[in-house]
Amino acid sequence: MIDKFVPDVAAALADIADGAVILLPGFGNGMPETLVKGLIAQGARDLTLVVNSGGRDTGPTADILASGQCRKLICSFVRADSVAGRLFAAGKLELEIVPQGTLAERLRAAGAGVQAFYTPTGADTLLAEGRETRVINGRNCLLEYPLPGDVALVDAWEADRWGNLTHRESARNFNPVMAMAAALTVVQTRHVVALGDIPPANVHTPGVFVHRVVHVPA
Amino acid sequence: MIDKFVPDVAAALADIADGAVILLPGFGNGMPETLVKGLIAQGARDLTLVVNSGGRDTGPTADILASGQCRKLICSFVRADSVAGRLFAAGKLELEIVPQGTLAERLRAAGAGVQAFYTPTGADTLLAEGRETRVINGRNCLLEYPLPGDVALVDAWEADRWGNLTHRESARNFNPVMAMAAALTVVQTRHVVALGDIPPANVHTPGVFVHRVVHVPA
Amino acid sequence: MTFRPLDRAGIAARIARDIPEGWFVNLGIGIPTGVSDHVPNDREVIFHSENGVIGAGPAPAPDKINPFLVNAGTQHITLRTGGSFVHHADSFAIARGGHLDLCVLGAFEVAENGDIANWARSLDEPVKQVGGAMDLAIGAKRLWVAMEHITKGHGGSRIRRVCSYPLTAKGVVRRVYTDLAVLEITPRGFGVLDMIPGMTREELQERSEAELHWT
Amino acid sequence: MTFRPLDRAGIAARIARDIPEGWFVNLGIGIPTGVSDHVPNDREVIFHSENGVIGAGPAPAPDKINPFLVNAGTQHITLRTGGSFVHHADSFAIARGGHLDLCVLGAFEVAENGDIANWARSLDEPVKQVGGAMDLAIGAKRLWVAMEHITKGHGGSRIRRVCSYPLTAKGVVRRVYTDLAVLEITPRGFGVLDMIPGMTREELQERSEAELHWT
Repeated sequence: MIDKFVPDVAAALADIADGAVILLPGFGNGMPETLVKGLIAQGARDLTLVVNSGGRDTGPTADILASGQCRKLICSFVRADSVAGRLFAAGKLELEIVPQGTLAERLRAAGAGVQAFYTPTGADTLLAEGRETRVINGRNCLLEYPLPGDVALVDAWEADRWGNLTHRESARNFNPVMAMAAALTVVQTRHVVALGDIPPANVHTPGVFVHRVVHVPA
Repeated sequence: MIDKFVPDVAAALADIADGAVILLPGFGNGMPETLVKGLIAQGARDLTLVVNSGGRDTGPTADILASGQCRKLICSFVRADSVAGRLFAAGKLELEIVPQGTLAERLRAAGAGVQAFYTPTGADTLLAEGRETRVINGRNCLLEYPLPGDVALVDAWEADRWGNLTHRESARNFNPVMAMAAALTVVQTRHVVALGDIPPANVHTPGVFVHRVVHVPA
Repeated sequence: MTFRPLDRAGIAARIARDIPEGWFVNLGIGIPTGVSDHVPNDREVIFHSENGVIGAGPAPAPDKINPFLVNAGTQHITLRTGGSFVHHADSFAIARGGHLDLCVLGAFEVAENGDIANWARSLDEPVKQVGGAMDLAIGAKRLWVAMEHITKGHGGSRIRRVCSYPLTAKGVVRRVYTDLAVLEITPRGFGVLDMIPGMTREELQERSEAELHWT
Repeated sequence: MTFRPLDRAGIAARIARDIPEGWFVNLGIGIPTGVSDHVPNDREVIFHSENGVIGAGPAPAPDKINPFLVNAGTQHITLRTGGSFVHHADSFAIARGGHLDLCVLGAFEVAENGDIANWARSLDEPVKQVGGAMDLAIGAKRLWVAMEHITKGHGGSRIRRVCSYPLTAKGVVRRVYTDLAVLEITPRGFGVLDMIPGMTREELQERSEAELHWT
């Protein structure tokens, strides 16, 4: 019987290696806070963190950055006055800024087997300096590569033992695309449901993209 | 008040022009049969038809091809012994064969603003002859371009006045991606529901991709 | 001066006047966020938020906050009846794929060729705040900009021959709504569609680094 | 001959033996379609069908047919509890993105370097039947092929040094299940994992155009 549930967060994250690329969803909500705490406790170092925003001074993103475990941050937005901004200014954090839509599309590309794609986003900006561009149908486009993760930490509202997930409202955000972009997708779910309880047409993230699930009640 | 419902199929299809690229979903089911009949009655000519399979001797795809309205067929599969196969053999139909996954991805690219992408699918085959390839991370890849439609004819199970849709089981198939890939998306729906009746988290094709809806009861 | 510049809410209200029923609209952070407050309830305009919300509604009453529902500014919002949710890649497919009738962004500067600069104030700014602006700028069917006509600090004009700040995108702006006027980008440069009451052509030109055109 | 070649169901059953619980598997049309019939019900294997079905189940009873639910061969199927539906682009994201543990395809020929030919019998075949084979061949974590060892017509071997038919994909096959043997692609070429009872190494080699290796 397939059962992707693991007993606790420590078991779910035990084998995350130093140097791993970590995909972290969340946009005002939908961030797997308990898994982030678990990753801090687990202690893997030299991580690359992929997350939409570098966060502020508190919260999961700030905490994992402040822990010193991250070598590099890939995101669309960093405040100068934040843990991320100060670490970068001090030369303690590499930074790669990616437009938010390109970030989402690069993650999807990683999950979908697209090996590279051309987008007009950013093509006429500083972000294109030194990079490959091409004019397609009169539009200047930037060549972008997939952004696969070693591990995605995912937040869900419901999960069944096959790893089928639902997400609440806008807490869906990056969760489904990061789930599909990682070699190992670990989920924290608020609710455990029986197989078949989620209607087949309304699964938001199919279990094919999910490897481990931990039940984290509210 | 937004209301995308139009009174009948003729009104929905009246302005389809000669030379249009028509996106036609369906894979054993989920094909908008009434809209296809309407397009035959409407009589636009010199069409390019994009559909997964060239069909057999009967059915909507065979009918629209047999009508002589189509100049070109873009699909993943054509039987020699079919209307499509015989028209092609007789030099009366241009044919572009696209692997099924590349077809779906080119449609999504058109809908998502991706201007081109690299895929390993087909790169080492006859389909790559004379085309641009590139080795990415050791894999030979083929450069593929978006496949936008002038018109998508879409099948739905439920629709509301904003054009939010649901699709039944595997009848979903190409419907959502073709809806997003066309400049004009016309839907036939089995059921009309009130705005809000489809749960917001379970809309299969959001109304942002839909322009006209016709109610076609079973 | 016999004219009174619009305040930020006034700019938002002026923009709202020009949005017809049925449009799908994305509102950037800053002045644009306020536009939805000025669209009357009986005019159905569907607001897209890039974190996957189609049909964003106004802020909830304090006792009705849903922690799972925020907009791109991470403010609590509601969902209009008929709204729906998608994931981030699908949401940006809407934005980048040309499905938004309109996007309204704030900006530091707009140039007469439609260039927009709204993400970084200098080339050597150490930390970057791109977010979704570059995606929205290139993807929407129409890009309108909402900003003050002149900067608060040194009083320079934001209406430029050429942008002096790093670009967000080239040649994409259609209209600019400022506290003084409504401008459109034409093949000749900035055309003036509207001015606030009491403002003269000369007064507006004085406050614009680029040349303005009247038809 | 003291051996009895497997029939098509026998090949399918032999493949089913090697599929462990928990794998996501796509079955091509032809012999592979039959594989699912031979996976015992208590072993959970999740079958993907490229038209958007995750968790395809067996054919329904004639009075239980759901016209909205077919597999990639457009045959009526059922959905297993826990199954779900996605659209075509998401479905091929699963296939092309490396999320299938296994794909089993039929083929005309397999070469010792893992090349597969399964879509066109000749370069000048006037009409093309590609379907999803090229996508599945490049995308799955493992590609196994199910086919008869020799062709029915002229009796030539389908186990080739080099494919003579147009390729579907290069260097992607991991294993070949025929009516005579189970072969794997190794750096040295075809390795023999298993033969049917009564078959000798010499007899299998005679029926294979490529050189076989035993470890």
